[in-house]
Amino acid sequence: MNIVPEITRKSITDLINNQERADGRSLNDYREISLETDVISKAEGSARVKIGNTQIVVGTKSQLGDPFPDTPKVGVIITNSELLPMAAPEFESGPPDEHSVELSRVVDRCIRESRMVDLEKLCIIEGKKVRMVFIDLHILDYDGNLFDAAVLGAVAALLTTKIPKITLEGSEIVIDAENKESLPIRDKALMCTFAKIGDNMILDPSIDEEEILSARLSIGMTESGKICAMQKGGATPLTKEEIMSAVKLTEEKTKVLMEYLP
Amino acid sequence: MNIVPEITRKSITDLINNQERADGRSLNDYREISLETDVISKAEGSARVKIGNTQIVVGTKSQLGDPFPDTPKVGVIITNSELLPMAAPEFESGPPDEHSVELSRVVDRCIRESRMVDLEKLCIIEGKKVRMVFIDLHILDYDGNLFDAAVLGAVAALLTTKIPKITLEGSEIVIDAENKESLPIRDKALMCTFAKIGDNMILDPSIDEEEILSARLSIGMTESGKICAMQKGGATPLTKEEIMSAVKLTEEKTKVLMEYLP
Amino acid sequence: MNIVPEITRKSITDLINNQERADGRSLNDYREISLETDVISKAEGSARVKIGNTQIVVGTKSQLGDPFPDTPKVGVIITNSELLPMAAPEFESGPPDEHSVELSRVVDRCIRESRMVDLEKLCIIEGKKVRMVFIDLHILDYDGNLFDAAVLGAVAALLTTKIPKITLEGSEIVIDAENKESLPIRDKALMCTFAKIGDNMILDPSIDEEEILSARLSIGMTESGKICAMQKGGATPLTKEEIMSAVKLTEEKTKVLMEYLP
Amino acid sequence: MIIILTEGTNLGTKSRDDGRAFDELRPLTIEAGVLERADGSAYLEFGGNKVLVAVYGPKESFIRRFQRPDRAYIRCRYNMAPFSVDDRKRPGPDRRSVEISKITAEALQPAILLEKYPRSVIEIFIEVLEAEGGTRCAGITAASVALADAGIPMRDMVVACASGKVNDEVVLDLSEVEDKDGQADVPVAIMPRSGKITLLQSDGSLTPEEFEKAVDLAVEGCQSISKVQKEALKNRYGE
Amino acid sequence: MIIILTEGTNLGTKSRDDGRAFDELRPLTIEAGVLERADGSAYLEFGGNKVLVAVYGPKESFIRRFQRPDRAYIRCRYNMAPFSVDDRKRPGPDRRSVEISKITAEALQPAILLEKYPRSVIEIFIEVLEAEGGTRCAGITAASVALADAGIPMRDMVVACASGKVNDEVVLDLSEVEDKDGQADVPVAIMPRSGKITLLQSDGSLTPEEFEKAVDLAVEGCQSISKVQKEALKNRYGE
Amino acid sequence: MIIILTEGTNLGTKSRDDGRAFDELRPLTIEAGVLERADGSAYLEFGGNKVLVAVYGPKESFIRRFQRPDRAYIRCRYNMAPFSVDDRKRPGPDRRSVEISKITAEALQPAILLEKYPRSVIEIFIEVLEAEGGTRCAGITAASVALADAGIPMRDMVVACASGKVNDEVVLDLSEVEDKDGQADVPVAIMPRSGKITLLQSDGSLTPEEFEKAVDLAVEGCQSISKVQKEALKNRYGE
Repeated sequence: MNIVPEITRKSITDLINNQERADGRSLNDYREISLETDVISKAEGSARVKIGNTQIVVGTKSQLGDPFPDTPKVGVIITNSELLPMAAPEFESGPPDEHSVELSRVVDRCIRESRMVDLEKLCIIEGKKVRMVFIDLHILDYDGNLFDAAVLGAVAALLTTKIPKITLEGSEIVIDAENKESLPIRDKALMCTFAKIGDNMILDPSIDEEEILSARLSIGMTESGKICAMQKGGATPLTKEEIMSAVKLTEEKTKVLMEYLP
Repeated sequence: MNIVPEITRKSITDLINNQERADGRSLNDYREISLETDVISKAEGSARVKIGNTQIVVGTKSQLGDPFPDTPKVGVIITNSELLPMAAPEFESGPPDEHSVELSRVVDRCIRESRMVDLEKLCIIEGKKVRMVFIDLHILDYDGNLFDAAVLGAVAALLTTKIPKITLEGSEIVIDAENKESLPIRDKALMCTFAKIGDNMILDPSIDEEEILSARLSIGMTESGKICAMQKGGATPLTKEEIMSAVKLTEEKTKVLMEYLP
Repeated sequence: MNIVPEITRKSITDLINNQERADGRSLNDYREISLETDVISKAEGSARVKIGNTQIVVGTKSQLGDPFPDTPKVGVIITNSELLPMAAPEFESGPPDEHSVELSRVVDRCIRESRMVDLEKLCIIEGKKVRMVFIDLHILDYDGNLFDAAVLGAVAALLTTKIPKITLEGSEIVIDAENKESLPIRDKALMCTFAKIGDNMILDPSIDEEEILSARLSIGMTESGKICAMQKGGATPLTKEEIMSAVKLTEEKTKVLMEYLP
Repeated sequence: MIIILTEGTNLGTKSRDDGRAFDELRPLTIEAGVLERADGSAYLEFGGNKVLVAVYGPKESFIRRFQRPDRAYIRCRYNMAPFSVDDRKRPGPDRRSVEISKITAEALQPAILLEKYPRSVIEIFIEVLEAEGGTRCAGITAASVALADAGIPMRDMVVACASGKVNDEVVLDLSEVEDKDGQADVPVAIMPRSGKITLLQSDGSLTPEEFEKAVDLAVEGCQSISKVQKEALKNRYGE
Repeated sequence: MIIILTEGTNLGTKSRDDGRAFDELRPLTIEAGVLERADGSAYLEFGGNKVLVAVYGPKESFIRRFQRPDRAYIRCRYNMAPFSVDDRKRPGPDRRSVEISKITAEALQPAILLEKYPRSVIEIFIEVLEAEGGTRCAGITAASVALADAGIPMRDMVVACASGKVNDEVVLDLSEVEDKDGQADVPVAIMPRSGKITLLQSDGSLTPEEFEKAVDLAVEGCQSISKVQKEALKNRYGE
Repeated sequence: MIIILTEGTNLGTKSRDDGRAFDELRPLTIEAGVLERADGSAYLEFGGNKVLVAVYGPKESFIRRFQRPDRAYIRCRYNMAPFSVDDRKRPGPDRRSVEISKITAEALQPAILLEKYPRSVIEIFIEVLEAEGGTRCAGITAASVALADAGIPMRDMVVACASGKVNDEVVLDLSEVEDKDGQADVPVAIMPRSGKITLLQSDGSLTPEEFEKAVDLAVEGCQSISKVQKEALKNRYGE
């Protein structure tokens, strides 16, 4: 963990208390966003997303697998993230740490609970064979706000994923790699993350802001305005009012983010 | 490991050399023992055992599995113990260390070699499917003498275990979770542990006594008086006479312990 | 890692620059080599090889397994090496480190790429069942040049391996452990390792020489004179001339090594 | 050991799986000081949940990486016993328990006067002996009592409770069945004096209005549970 | 970003799978300075390969075991993204990546003035985002540019390229298909000024004559690629 | 290298699987000083068992957790080669080898003058190259010779041997077949001068009388093996 000098902490906080930010943004602005899809030919779906200098490549791959015993009729989505040691001096090689686990579980919940992908259509033979879709988040450059970038990249990758057609001929499963089809997509969801610094909540914290934030709130919302995921982080409490005004802003900002999707 | 102050070591040893113990027990007394069964509804069998302040919860669960290739006709019992970091300041999280491995292997041998559970009756289809019974020892509070408490708890949990009836209909295995049956129990076995301190062997060492013991001897004995398991520990040798008099005492003391069983 | 005193480094280097070596060998000599086979009765093939004081026991075992999806018609050879903590004060217990991984992968490539074992004959049922042959390298004493000793031992073990006859009766696989047969061997391959010290390349570096070498070059060559494996190591570059003269010497020296094979 | 049931208002609400009113908690008991070796401990039963918590510390930290010059840090481990769930759980941490350990530490941290113990660590071990929906909240509630039992100075207790949406209705304290078949689950932790929120998650589909209602309901539930925490400490230490 | 294609001579040579001449490289682009947090970085596309490299350091080493009193050491990690290959690769190191990490560090080491930074570490992280044959060479070539971008003082660049034997012919720069169906693969790295060889492997069956031809061809390939490295640095820093 | 066979009394005893008398040991050879790098070593063959032991130390310990201010500690690793048993064993420690490593260290410890080397470690590496029943005892017996070969000061040797119950009879030194089909197995280690017991396990079903007989028989076996240990050291170092 970086220990931020007191003077940096103070100057960032003072700016925000004055409704300003070091990079000139207003409290409720995203940094510049860019999104490309189909960047990895060997993936079935892929996206490269940048929010400011934060950069993530997301790839999807499907394969056949067994359904979970308690959900025999639905396919499986598995989200995995790696905070690569390349992405920041403080990241280490090794098995996923708690930050990486939290990231992949929150992204996973945002996608799963939004019911974005119709998992029932990914079932091949009830109780026996389903499609498993892996979403791999490869974090290349960490400059703050991984949650929103990860969800944006994952959703873009899912929207552009082409999986082989699969048909049943008697008890044989025929995988037709020549004929690809899109995933069965329903409602889309995206995520907005806020940081509490000083007396204010700010949108899309940069790395410097993340390092001094007292609380973090990430809200996943569907295109139709439903809250599908939420996660508070950080060591300071929030009031209900702070939370509800973040929800309100998310309604507005996810609409803006949606425009980047393919 | 705790380093025990020399003065503590000396005072405990002097007492024992005078046939006394710090908590007023005689050399061959157990501390207060309590045993409750059916304490965990989701387990198939369970027990909470206390010897002094040492506290263990034991749960059993059965599932279907493959027999070992060299014993195709018998079911499998797997004993696992976790010295939870909660139980003592010196325990650490992580994979089982040598103490935890020794504990679960000694408990396992005591139960297996006593032939307490008729493993042949746990075979469903010879060479293909057998019942596997997991005994999980959850060590909550470590105040000395885990071996005797663990065996007592494990045996109590096994005695109260109810597993689903399984029948074969043709080649189909029918698991009837509504109708439960007891495990096929034969001879029961329990364990007595002795510590050598000063010139004496004492029964049921407390944590303070364990930390200064020079040798440890654990003896498993069946209701019918057969030795089914034995394990010496500690860095000092024992004479054959010391061992045989511990065996003699075990014959008497396992009878007392048996009375706690359900 | 050992830090070699500057004075040792200098004396070894000076000797070699004078075309001499500490143990009296010429630059292109092997130390004394000994090779016994059939040293482990429970292995299907085995060898104990010594080059100088470096000592390795190699054992082979076969079992049935699944072929790799992309090579359904051929058996599998798996080479594993353990730099046992017994073998040198600097070796540690634990999962294989990069030196151990490099060793087993280079030995594996030398054997696989020489096409020494006719893997197609190890296929039992195409795409379903093949023989898997494990080569386990147990490094007991590490006195330099593990590569050449490991390949020599592994090849000797393979040459003396007796596997059970397997026949297909209908869809049944019949393993006849009474009737053993040799592995289907074609061209044999061995390996020569050179170290660059001072201005010279020397053959078969001892432990002292390995610790000060600036580059290492291992060359695997078949009986018919084909290069089947090569691996440069060390932190100093080599010229093409140095490499080609090592290749030339390997042609000569593998012929000498071949004579030790059973 | 104390047992209380929060009485539900039950004013014509749709009946729930286990017959509770929409704002009714499951039976809850908490006991403080149940372990010998730990510096503090608590045992909680909440519906079918059985949770044991031990606290060690504050004590010197030997792990440089985590040490702070100006305060203690919290090391928290949430763990489920293999026999605590329907199908035996393999021992050891999984991704779910790693996440819950992290957010539990964050939920408790604001209440603890960490600045009193520079370079130290406070260890919190949460063992779920039996799980029946709502174990993360049960763990936080019990941990707070165990911290108090350990004599660790705190600004306030922390108390947690979930609400959610089941059969299109916002209800308090989801059981295991409701959690599995329900439409949303909203775990919340608060510091009861200020009412401020130290843990918040939401999982499922909720309109902003439903979400607000869920948070309000959970906060009410926390306030009820808070009384049981105090009762447990009173039973142990007297008034 | 620059794109060059090395023109093959194509003098009546047997055509290859993808129509290249025997001594023709696949299209290659390198861009330096593509990451914000890393001290140096480079992105390379080579045929279907996409490789990203980050460099950190020289910085103080806290791992005693690796620290050297008279120089820096290199810590190198070669890693493949799960989606970089046809069948999803499980995350984390395997034996292949452990070996490649080791020989990559050894291939780069002779070019770096490690003696300038006693007790330090230089970290090199190679991520293969997409693999199509020749990723270890692509990683070394890109790492060298990333090291220069990080301002680490070097004697020379290091540049790598494989040759091999396909359809009984010695050819340059094997594609994935050629690598799989071919008879031999010879990855080579050189320091282009001296022409000295810092990485050499050979995998397959080659006569000594074929091997010598393969090395010569690979060295030529390296010299061509070296120009693209320089171009990439020029594009970033000017002449 | 020496070979001895303890002659069994064979007074009308029931014949065993391999024709031995009830109190007859399998053929045993021990050789000291068989490795170059280790400070001490021994190689033992006992029936079909082949066991190699290396000893390093006493040397400075860098692991704080194990260091003792007033004596050395023992680090012991018992390991089976993958090819040592009928079905290939996966490399690396399993629960069985962890337990045997622990009790082997405890069996050897009373004989070693650890107090001569504060803050140090003595490392004992036991490799089972081939297993045929009784490897833990074989390992202890060989380790004791290796410790002496390393020049580590000892109060006495330690020597180990198992007895057991097969076909309702108490017999000495169970072979692999007898161990598997037998009714009980009792591994014992002693310090031969005092006859005191440093390792004792019992696995199977024995009356106290049978157990006592088994211990007596094992102690006798140990005394015989002790002569082979001394012979091995004499062969290496002379009288």
